[in-house]
Amino acid sequence: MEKKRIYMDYAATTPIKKEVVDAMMPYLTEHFGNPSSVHGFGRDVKKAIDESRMTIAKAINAAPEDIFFTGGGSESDNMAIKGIAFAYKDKGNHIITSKIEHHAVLHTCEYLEKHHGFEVTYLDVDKDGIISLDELSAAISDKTILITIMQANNEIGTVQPVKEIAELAREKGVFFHTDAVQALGNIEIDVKDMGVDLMSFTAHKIYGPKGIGALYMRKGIKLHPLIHGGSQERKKRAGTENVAGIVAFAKAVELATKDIEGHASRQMQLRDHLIDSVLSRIPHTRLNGHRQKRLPGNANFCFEFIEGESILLSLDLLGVAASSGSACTSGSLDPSHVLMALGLPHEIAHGSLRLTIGDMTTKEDIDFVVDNLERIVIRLRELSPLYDKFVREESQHV
Amino acid sequence: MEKKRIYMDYAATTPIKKEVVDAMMPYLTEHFGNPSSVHGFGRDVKKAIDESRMTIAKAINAAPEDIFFTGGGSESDNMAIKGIAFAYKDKGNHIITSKIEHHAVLHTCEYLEKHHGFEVTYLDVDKDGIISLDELSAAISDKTILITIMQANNEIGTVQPVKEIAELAREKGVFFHTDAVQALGNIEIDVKDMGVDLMSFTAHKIYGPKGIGALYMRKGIKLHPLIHGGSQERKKRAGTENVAGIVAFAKAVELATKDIEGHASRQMQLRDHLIDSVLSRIPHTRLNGHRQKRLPGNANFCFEFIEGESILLSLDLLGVAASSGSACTSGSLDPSHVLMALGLPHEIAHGSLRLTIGDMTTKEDIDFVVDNLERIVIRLRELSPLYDKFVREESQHV
Amino acid sequence: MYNEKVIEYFVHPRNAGVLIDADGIGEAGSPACGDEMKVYLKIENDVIVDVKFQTYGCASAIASSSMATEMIKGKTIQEALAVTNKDVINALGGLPAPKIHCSVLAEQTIKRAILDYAKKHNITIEGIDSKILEDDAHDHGHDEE
Amino acid sequence: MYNEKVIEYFVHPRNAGVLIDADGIGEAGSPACGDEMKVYLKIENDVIVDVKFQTYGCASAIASSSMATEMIKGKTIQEALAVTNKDVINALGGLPAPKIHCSVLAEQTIKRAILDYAKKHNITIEGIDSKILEDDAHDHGHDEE
Ligand SMILES: Cc1ncc(COP(=O)(O)O)c(C=O)c1O
Ligand SMILES: Cc1ncc(COP(=O)(O)O)c(C=O)c1O
Repeated sequence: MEKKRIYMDYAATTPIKKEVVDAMMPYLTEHFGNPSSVHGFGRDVKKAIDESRMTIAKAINAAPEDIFFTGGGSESDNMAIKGIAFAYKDKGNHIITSKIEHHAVLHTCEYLEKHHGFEVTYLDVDKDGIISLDELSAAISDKTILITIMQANNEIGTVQPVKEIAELAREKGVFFHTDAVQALGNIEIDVKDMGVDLMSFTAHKIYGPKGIGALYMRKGIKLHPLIHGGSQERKKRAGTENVAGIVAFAKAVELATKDIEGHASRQMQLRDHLIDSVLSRIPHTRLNGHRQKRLPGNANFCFEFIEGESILLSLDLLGVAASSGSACTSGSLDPSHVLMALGLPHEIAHGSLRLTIGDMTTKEDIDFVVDNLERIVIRLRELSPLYDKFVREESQHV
Repeated sequence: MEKKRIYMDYAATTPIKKEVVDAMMPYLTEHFGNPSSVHGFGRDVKKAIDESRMTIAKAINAAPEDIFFTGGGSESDNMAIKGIAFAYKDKGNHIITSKIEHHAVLHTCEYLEKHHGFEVTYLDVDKDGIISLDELSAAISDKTILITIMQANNEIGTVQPVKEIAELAREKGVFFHTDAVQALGNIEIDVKDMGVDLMSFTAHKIYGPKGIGALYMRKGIKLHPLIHGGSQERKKRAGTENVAGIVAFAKAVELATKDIEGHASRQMQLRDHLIDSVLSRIPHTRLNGHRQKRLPGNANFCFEFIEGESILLSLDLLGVAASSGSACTSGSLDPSHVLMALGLPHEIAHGSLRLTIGDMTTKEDIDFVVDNLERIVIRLRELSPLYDKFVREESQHV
Repeated sequence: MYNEKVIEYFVHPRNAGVLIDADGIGEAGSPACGDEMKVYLKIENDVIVDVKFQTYGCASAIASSSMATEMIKGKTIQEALAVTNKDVINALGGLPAPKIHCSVLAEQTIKRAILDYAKKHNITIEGIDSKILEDDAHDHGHDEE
Repeated sequence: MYNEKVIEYFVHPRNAGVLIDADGIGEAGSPACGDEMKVYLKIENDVIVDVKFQTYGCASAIASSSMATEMIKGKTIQEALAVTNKDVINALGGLPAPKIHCSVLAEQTIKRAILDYAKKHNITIEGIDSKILEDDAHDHGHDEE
């Protein structure tokens, strides 16, 4: 059996680009100073941080002083949500989010609900995973201080109408945070045009290293820091800066945003080829998420009668990396909350497979994966009592 | 003028050792998977994290599952203090700390006091910067849930009697957290023997990279996570792991703890040479912190009649990196809270200079620094109206 | 994640399929939970002369049912009843902790198939722990926050 | 952090020292605040013929006082009074934001020295903003949390 190494899990994390590693290396070697130090060793690296901040700010049309570096997307989400909640709780204790948020948002909201007296509305999504602006509007009350709805979903790739949400939030005087971890590099981001107040990012989804992210926060917002201490990041996020990570992040942002349109159209072409091939060749398969309003590199399927992890492992044995929203991968029993929010029955949701495409993906990779996926699905269905039952019932109807 | 590059600011941060960079490189290149992924790309790096956790656990005599990776020392401090405070607030709302803690501890306590209904006792220290066990004991009440006192101070290097504090805390049924950021690698750490409940570490003070740290937390403690989200770090700290950072941290810990005694005695010899030279050659100079109970690489002086930043800059112009607790370096007006807690008058505290020694420091470096320091102090005193006044008053007494 | 033996039994499962003329059939699990097993027994003179299984589920569910059926093939009913989920795990060289329930499911399915045979043939069989037959291998407990 | 001009004036300060026979002496700042300046003026026919300074403080305090004294040397009292902290900053090619107060201190010290001269010689001088003389260059405001 031919053993390849085909990575189709770019939504989980990405390889680091060579330019990015090259950019960070000096800050892991000779330029090691603490940016808070006044001496030359420190000024050196302080300058690198300032420049990185400017690069990232420019890429999303923000002011440099509105960019706060964090330890990743989860920290950014926590910083935004807890920070706003604690700072503005005198104004109100109500937060609105959606049922398909990343756990960094969802569990943070649940925590505030359970332990700090907040009330949270979890908006439903339609069958494609998109929230309803009317429901959002109806959910806003006098007590609402924050709306947090992701720009693009990590599992099913669905893109939300953030600009419209921002408008609604502004009208009602409510802060709007959006988790743009999956959107960065895939969708043009202009914080001014979009009108968002806070936005989370992470480097490792755009060919940068893990453990470095950022929060965009519009001027005039005074959140409570998540990490108190030294006066780094304008006193909003203490801790000696991850200088090498910051420089790498900036380089990754620069590369990822210099031709978003070209990148997206190339990805979409591959993705559509993948989706079309799978849907046409493998029966009893559905695509999860919106057919058009989705990330350019995201494909997410449910294969009826079989379970996702067994597909995953079969692909893994061929050297193909994918992901599944099946519970079996996480040790819990309920399948992904995102798939459940789409209204899928458990047994369908358990048969999900996410294939995400990135800069290194080729058409040959996709064809290899689809060929094998077809075989794998056939084999697992042959083993499945559910498929057997289905076939026997079908044949009775004929 | 001979321009060197002499780094004497190891307490601020350290260069990364080559072995450490080498260890992390594979995780910035080919081994890029997400440790939460079930496929081969993910299992690869999961294993590296497991091994790193074991290395660090072993170095401090902890169980691997008691080590939680964080984004650095400040995050560890915040995670410990806020996490315990929020989780155990039904038990009591009182926290005890000291006046010479790092801002990551101090500002966190102040925040809990100001915004979350906690009461905080800030223990005084004696003229050498050591807390009184009697005062600590007297401060503990029914409402006390946490004591947080650092193992070793970053400015003056003073080492606290943590084992005795831990004993007291255990007797009274109070959690004890200690910030061991400066202690790691300099003092033998055995969490079991010391009896601490929580302990903070960071990599960049022991020749590892910035932006990665750890919290040791004894089994049975259920703190509220600082960062909610995915189920990384046994659900206590969400976010895709900084894999390269973790591997680097483990390598740094391994190197830093393999011969602590040898390391410490070599540092102490250099440090004592530095302290003795400065005190004997430069009049009107005092040593801050305890002469014996201090970190092996720490020297902290006050030079009367002159201000610290001007000394710092003078050294910097020669290529020597040092640090000062003078307000002028931070843009605020009060000198370091640590020096003030020692009972030093403002004008003395403003004249402080910290020189910290590390693995790359040589006796030649120290001699070069002391020679120049002597000249610099003479020059700045010649400019100083305070010194002029002092000399004139002195001469009147003669 | 899985050892080579589990993978081998997942990739090349023994006894996969259906017995049309089965003497006893057992089912356990549910599609909603993500795994369901079905075991078919052919029994002659108290001996399991043939056995087949169908499994919907993850790799360890497939491997567990395959291994379990292999372990009871050619055995007497009493011998088959003595095979526990621990035996299955051991035979597989171990399973990851969150996958233990797959082996429980395999044991359960087999016992239910034997019980089905017993019922159909009006036989009373000692030693079937009725609790194992009733309980679901899953407990839907939730993680701590 | 500092530009080359500031460093030059810190390393090679002009007019450092004391004038024993000064006609006017001004002092501002305090050791507790981390900077104190003293300026000595020699004045002949309303012209500052000589000036010296002593400064306890950071590099920008030393550079500011040096630059300020240089700017008023050879000037008339009225010309000297017209020199503001902004002029000093400009002459130094800029100061970091947290160091602006050093230039204010320099202006203040010079004005106090001129006032001292005026008092000692019973002269009334127009144009000394008494506020500048009273206020402390520092405001002890605290950072936001
Ligand atoms: C004693 C002490 N605690 C905490 C910290 C904070 O660590 P980090 O900079 O990794 O957040 C430092 C150093 O910066 C320190 O010296
Ligand atoms: C939508 C979304 N938000 C947040 C995160 C968390 O980012 P990080 O892993 O950098 O903490 C991720 C990915 O892990 C994500 O996909």
